[in-house]
Amino acid sequence: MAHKTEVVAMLLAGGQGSRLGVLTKNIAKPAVPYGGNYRIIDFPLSNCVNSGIYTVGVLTQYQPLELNDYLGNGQPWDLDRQNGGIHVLSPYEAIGGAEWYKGTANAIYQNINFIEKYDPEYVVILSGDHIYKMNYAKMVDFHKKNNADCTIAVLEVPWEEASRFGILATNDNDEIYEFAEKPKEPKSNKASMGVYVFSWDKLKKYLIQDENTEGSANDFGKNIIPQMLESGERMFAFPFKGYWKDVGTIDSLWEANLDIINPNVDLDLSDKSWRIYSRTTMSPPHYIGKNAVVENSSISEGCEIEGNVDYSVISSNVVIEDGADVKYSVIMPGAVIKKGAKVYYSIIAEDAVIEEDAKIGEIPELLENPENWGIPVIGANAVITKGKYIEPGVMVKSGEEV
Amino acid sequence: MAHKTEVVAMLLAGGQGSRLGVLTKNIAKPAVPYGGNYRIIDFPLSNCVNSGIYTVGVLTQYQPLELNDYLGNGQPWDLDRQNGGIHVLSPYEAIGGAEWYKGTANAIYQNINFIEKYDPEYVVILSGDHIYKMNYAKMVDFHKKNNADCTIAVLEVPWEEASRFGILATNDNDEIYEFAEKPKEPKSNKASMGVYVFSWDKLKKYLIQDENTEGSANDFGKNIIPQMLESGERMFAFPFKGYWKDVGTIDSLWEANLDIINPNVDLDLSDKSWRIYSRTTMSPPHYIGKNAVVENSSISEGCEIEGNVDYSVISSNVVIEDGADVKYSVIMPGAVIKKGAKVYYSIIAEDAVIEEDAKIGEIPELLENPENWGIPVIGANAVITKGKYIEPGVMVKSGEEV
Amino acid sequence: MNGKRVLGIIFANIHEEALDSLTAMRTMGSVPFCSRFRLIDFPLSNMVDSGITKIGVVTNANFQSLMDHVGTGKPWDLSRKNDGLYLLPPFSIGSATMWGNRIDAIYGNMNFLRQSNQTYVLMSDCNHILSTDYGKLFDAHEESGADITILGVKGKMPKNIGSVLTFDTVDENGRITEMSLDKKTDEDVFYSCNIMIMKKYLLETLVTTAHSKNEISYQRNIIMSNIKNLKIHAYDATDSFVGTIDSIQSYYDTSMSLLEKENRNKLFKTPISTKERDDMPTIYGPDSSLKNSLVADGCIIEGAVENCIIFKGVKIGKGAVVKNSILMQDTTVNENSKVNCVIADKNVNIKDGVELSGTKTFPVCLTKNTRV
Amino acid sequence: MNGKRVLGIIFANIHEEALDSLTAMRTMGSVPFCSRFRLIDFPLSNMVDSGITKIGVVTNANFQSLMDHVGTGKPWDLSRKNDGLYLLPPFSIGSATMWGNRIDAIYGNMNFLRQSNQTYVLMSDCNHILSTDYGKLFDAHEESGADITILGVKGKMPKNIGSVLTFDTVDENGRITEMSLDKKTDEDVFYSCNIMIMKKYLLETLVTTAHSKNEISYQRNIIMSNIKNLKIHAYDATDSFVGTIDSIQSYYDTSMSLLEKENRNKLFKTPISTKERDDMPTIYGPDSSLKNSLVADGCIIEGAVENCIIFKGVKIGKGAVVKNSILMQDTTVNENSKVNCVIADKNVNIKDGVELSGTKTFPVCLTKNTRV
Repeated sequence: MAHKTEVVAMLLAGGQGSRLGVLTKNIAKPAVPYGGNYRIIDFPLSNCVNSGIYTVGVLTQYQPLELNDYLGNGQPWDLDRQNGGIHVLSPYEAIGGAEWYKGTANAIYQNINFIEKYDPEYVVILSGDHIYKMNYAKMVDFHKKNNADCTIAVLEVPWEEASRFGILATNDNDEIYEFAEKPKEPKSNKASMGVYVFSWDKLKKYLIQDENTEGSANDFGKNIIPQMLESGERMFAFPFKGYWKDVGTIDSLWEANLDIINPNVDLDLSDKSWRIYSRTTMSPPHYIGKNAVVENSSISEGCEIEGNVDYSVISSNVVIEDGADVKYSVIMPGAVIKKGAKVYYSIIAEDAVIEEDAKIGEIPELLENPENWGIPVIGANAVITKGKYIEPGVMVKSGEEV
Repeated sequence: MAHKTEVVAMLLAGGQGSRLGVLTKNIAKPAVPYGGNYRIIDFPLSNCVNSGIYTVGVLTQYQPLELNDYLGNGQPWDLDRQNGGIHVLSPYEAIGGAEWYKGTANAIYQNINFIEKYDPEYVVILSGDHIYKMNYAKMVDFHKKNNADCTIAVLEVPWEEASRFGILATNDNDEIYEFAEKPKEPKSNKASMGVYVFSWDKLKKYLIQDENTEGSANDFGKNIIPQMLESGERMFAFPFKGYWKDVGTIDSLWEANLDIINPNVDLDLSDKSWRIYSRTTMSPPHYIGKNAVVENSSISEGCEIEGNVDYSVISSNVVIEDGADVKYSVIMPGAVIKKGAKVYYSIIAEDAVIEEDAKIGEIPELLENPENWGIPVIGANAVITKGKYIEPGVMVKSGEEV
Repeated sequence: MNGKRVLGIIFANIHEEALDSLTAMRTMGSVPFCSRFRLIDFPLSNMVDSGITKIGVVTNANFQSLMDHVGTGKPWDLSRKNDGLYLLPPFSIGSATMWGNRIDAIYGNMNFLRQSNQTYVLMSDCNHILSTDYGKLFDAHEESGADITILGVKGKMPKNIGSVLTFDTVDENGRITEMSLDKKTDEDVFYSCNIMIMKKYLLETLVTTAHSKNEISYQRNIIMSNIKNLKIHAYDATDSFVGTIDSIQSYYDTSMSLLEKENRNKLFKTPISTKERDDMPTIYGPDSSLKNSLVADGCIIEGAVENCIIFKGVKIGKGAVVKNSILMQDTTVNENSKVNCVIADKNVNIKDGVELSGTKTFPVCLTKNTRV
Repeated sequence: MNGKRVLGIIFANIHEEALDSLTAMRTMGSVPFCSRFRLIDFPLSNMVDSGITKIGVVTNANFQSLMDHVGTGKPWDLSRKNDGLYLLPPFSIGSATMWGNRIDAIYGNMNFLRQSNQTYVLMSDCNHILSTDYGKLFDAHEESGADITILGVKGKMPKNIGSVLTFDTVDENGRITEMSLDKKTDEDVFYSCNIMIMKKYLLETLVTTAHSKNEISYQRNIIMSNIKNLKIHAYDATDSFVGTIDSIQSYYDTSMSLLEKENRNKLFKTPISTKERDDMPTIYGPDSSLKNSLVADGCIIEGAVENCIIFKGVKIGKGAVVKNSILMQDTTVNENSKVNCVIADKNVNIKDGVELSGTKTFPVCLTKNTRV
């Protein structure tokens, strides 16, 4: 069952993602729909498989049902394996009581036994809230070549934004000599992407040490990385180029969605050599009706479009009726936009229903007070009644009828 | 993914099984090896699959790693499915905090959402500590025919033992009118086997009601069943005939193991129409050496037998060296019995090593004081050093060297 | 009746000759249909939905694309340790050669039948696209006590296929008392979709007998000649969507009929599973214009499309106008070309500015990989 | 070199004629071996262990038992969405007929080769039972810069097989500078196991050229004739267990050699996967006596057994004595019969009191389902 495996990936999917508000009321953040056909977790999972990493532990303790259900036996990602494959790891009770995951490092610590079964050389630590395509195998090669103990993927960010990130200062050969979390005066513009490769024996040592340190937050960024740096371990920064977006906020999630239809953005989802896998809904093709006007948009299978769609991402099985108008919006699977309804600069979550002539959001230029602008979010299964207006920035809870 | 499914099975695998002592130190009871090729959980799982029930939730919060690893993607039981299949359900954190499973009923209560995904008519509740072959489909048919709300499988036990069981009093048409847990004066000898069929809408109602009842133990036997009886629901006893054994104690586990080689016991594991599936170890055939004497025993693949084996169950990949003597014992996978060692009336757990000339247990007739008799248990990975004698009834902890 | 008691048999090759170039390098079962499916998806999904767990797919030559498509059977949850999906090509056992006819094919797979522990067998071809609840067919078969129950629909007699049975007289119990083969008529008839259920041992007996007598017509020698001896019942599935593919023309018409919402609702009432290929959503460019069309994932549409069935990965360039056409996987229509009433097979490339036009009663067919 | 970069090709039918009745109704690859395996398990497991993720199994006729055995590929973790196990029978595409020879077979599957995105191809037959770390072969191939690397072992020349290459001179770098085909000698030779690795494009080129010239001998026309043009290296696997099955006799001898612990330790150093059938453990009765034998699960042994290879589900009755024999799946030896030096295929039944005896150099063969 558990053959020796060179690389094991551990995906931290546990965060409640409270900044995503109503979208994560009932589902874990990595299970939030993205880009019409995907959920956020499809990206790190597909990256793993495309990188030849077939053993993935998904760490979660918050609302795992939908995530479990989505991941199922792993078949859509080719992770239904006899050896390795995908394993959802929730906290469990050991003799002497049980503990929830305290921090990111503690989550891995609690699953040391899982990792040890595969006797890996390297462990890749990933998080479940970024959209990017990355070959982890190249990063592992870089790690090996440098004979490193820890390698952190970094992205060059604009200097003026650097103080919002974890910033790594490196010397000429990419070796890290300083790590600063959100520094006021950043020494470099190399931001940590939260993607780590560790030599397992080293990581294990620091995890155990950290667990026994009174008062530690048991967090990779706050504890493990600084401690390893302090102890003089070989730590390198792996430079990444390409599209990378944190989707931890409503605004960034909305923006990242519209990026898939933005020809100026470097995110190619049609690349056959690096497919992004997802669980599909077995729907028929989408239908575009006789009076529909669809432009600059993405539409997924199972939709029935009779209205107008402009610069929007329409996920699978969405219905947009005659005369409805959708602009600059993200419509998640199964939502229904009825006749004459208007949806502008909004996120409509799964299976929400916008009744006839309701209006969600506004075009920014038409707002009287542009200060009040914001993306309205309609939670899953919510119903916006006929003619109702939901103002920009408002969140409607899942299942609510407004 | 989750198509409508008529019957969903929920397997209560959570018990720590403390009566099994060192055997369950590191593994959940259902994962304890049994009968050479199996683990306890193979029986309810194979029963499910052979009964046409392909959606099984396994509820566990205690040491799930080995169990998870054993179950894997469910392939050995033909439960690697796109729809349904096997799902290990550990407690999780919801908004407002997390809770461990309080009792058997609470464990199901916490997984109502899981069950509802399949929109079942009937839910079968099973436990993970019995060895038996049973067609649950026939029990569901019986339940349907009686238009029952709850059906409990019962076994007729000898009257003198009835007070050790949960006893059901029934009228002529098998309808239950009384349930008594370990009654001093049993009204019948029909003992509950801990196998229930519920109509899901009814069970759901009682689970919610019970959860809101202050002071309830949230247990099927103590709360749900009595409450349903009291409320006058239609409850029937489904008569079962055949081999059924609780393996919750060391003695009963030992006995149940030796039952597979006892020609007088009605437990046919070679029946091709009701196979018991298990995850195998991909071993070569077993080898019986030139000087070995093997009688009245079962031997699994991967073993190398050079010594004497009498009336014992030898699991896969066990080594029994020249001159070693094994009688009336259960040797679990991977154990090694070295030259000249003697193992009598014992359970030797996985990968334990009995060094040369050590002696475990004794033949009861040879004991000076038969009162002191008991099955000695050598825990997993324990090492019994050369020449050491382990007395009857002694337990050696996992990993210990004695 | 529980579907677990029924063995499914799908004939993947029957009537290929009717589809001409579409089946030149593939079986009937692997002909692409409705933007993202293949014909075999329909009988497979219907069978699995009704609880059937073991399905044999009988195929003759050219089964590579079929093998690629059904693969391990996972999309239909037929990748199983016990039962599941079995491809039954010729030459797989010593006695089996190419199948000459249906009796041959069944006889050649007699071992497969015998080794299956199901009581009943349900047989289907791939050229009737329908979505129906076989569970009801099983129940009807069991309740009526029929020996054989054949699913049929009422409508115009299919053309271009040999051996179509019509149920000319059906008594009040549903028993067929008169039938014809290849009736010449323009009136509505009650005709067989060649989907039938019977006990497995009955099929074994009938086929073994017919084979020993060197009989070659399943319809004539097994069904028609037993009309008196056996209770052969009709099951009316006219309320389901039924599309019979008996020619390029009917392939075209059946495809186009799915632009009607009512037809789609019937056909996709229960999900039809197929092999997925993980395309991104379809992207519509700034000047695209789509009307009354079905489109799968993975397309990039920058031109104008009307009344079309568009498969995965199709690209339509700026200024191109495509009407009344079926474009299969990965076909590209380059800028400013005009396409009307065309069926383009997989990976066709229509160059810049090319104009291609058939008519609705004579669609132009472009074979796989054509460069025009 | 990472195994993901290597495409595996297994020829399941090669040399079947050597095994007589054992391959009458099955491919060489599906011949049962060592109590619980089939010959194809060894190349499959070796390939998967070395990281190979895509394997094509080329087969001619009689592939039903092979198809049943390899099934969806799950036991080898080859049931995958991308890559995995591909059965390559004849008649699956328009141009493919029965394969006449190895060049034919490779040429007929050229599309499979072309559509695979691996850089290298590793080819193996099924008649060399060996357990070796192909990873080391890949590394040797990469480091030496060879065009082709062929795995060979040193030992007696195999008999009864056509087209055995010997490496007569190998230079200090491992390059073969002289080789012979079907050398007649009783001395130890360094002979090819027909397991070889090369770049995929090289195989495509060599086979396309040979096919266009109507050449039919892979060994002669592709390997030997290129000894000067290409750097063909030898990889010595003599330290692995190697059993060459070239006749019933060598099948018998190779099987029996696994009664030696040292040979088992070599062959099963890494786990060999096979299709499981979920038997119970083997039960030994009160008067059974077993000596120096290999036994799979699911047997019931009540008699005496010595120097035997016993497959799954074998039953040996009271008083029966079985020596020096190979009993395949579900064979029954009834009470008081005496069996010596016999190879019984699957499901043979030896009746009460029957005596059957061959010699170690002339084992008696009983075909599948024989009742004696």
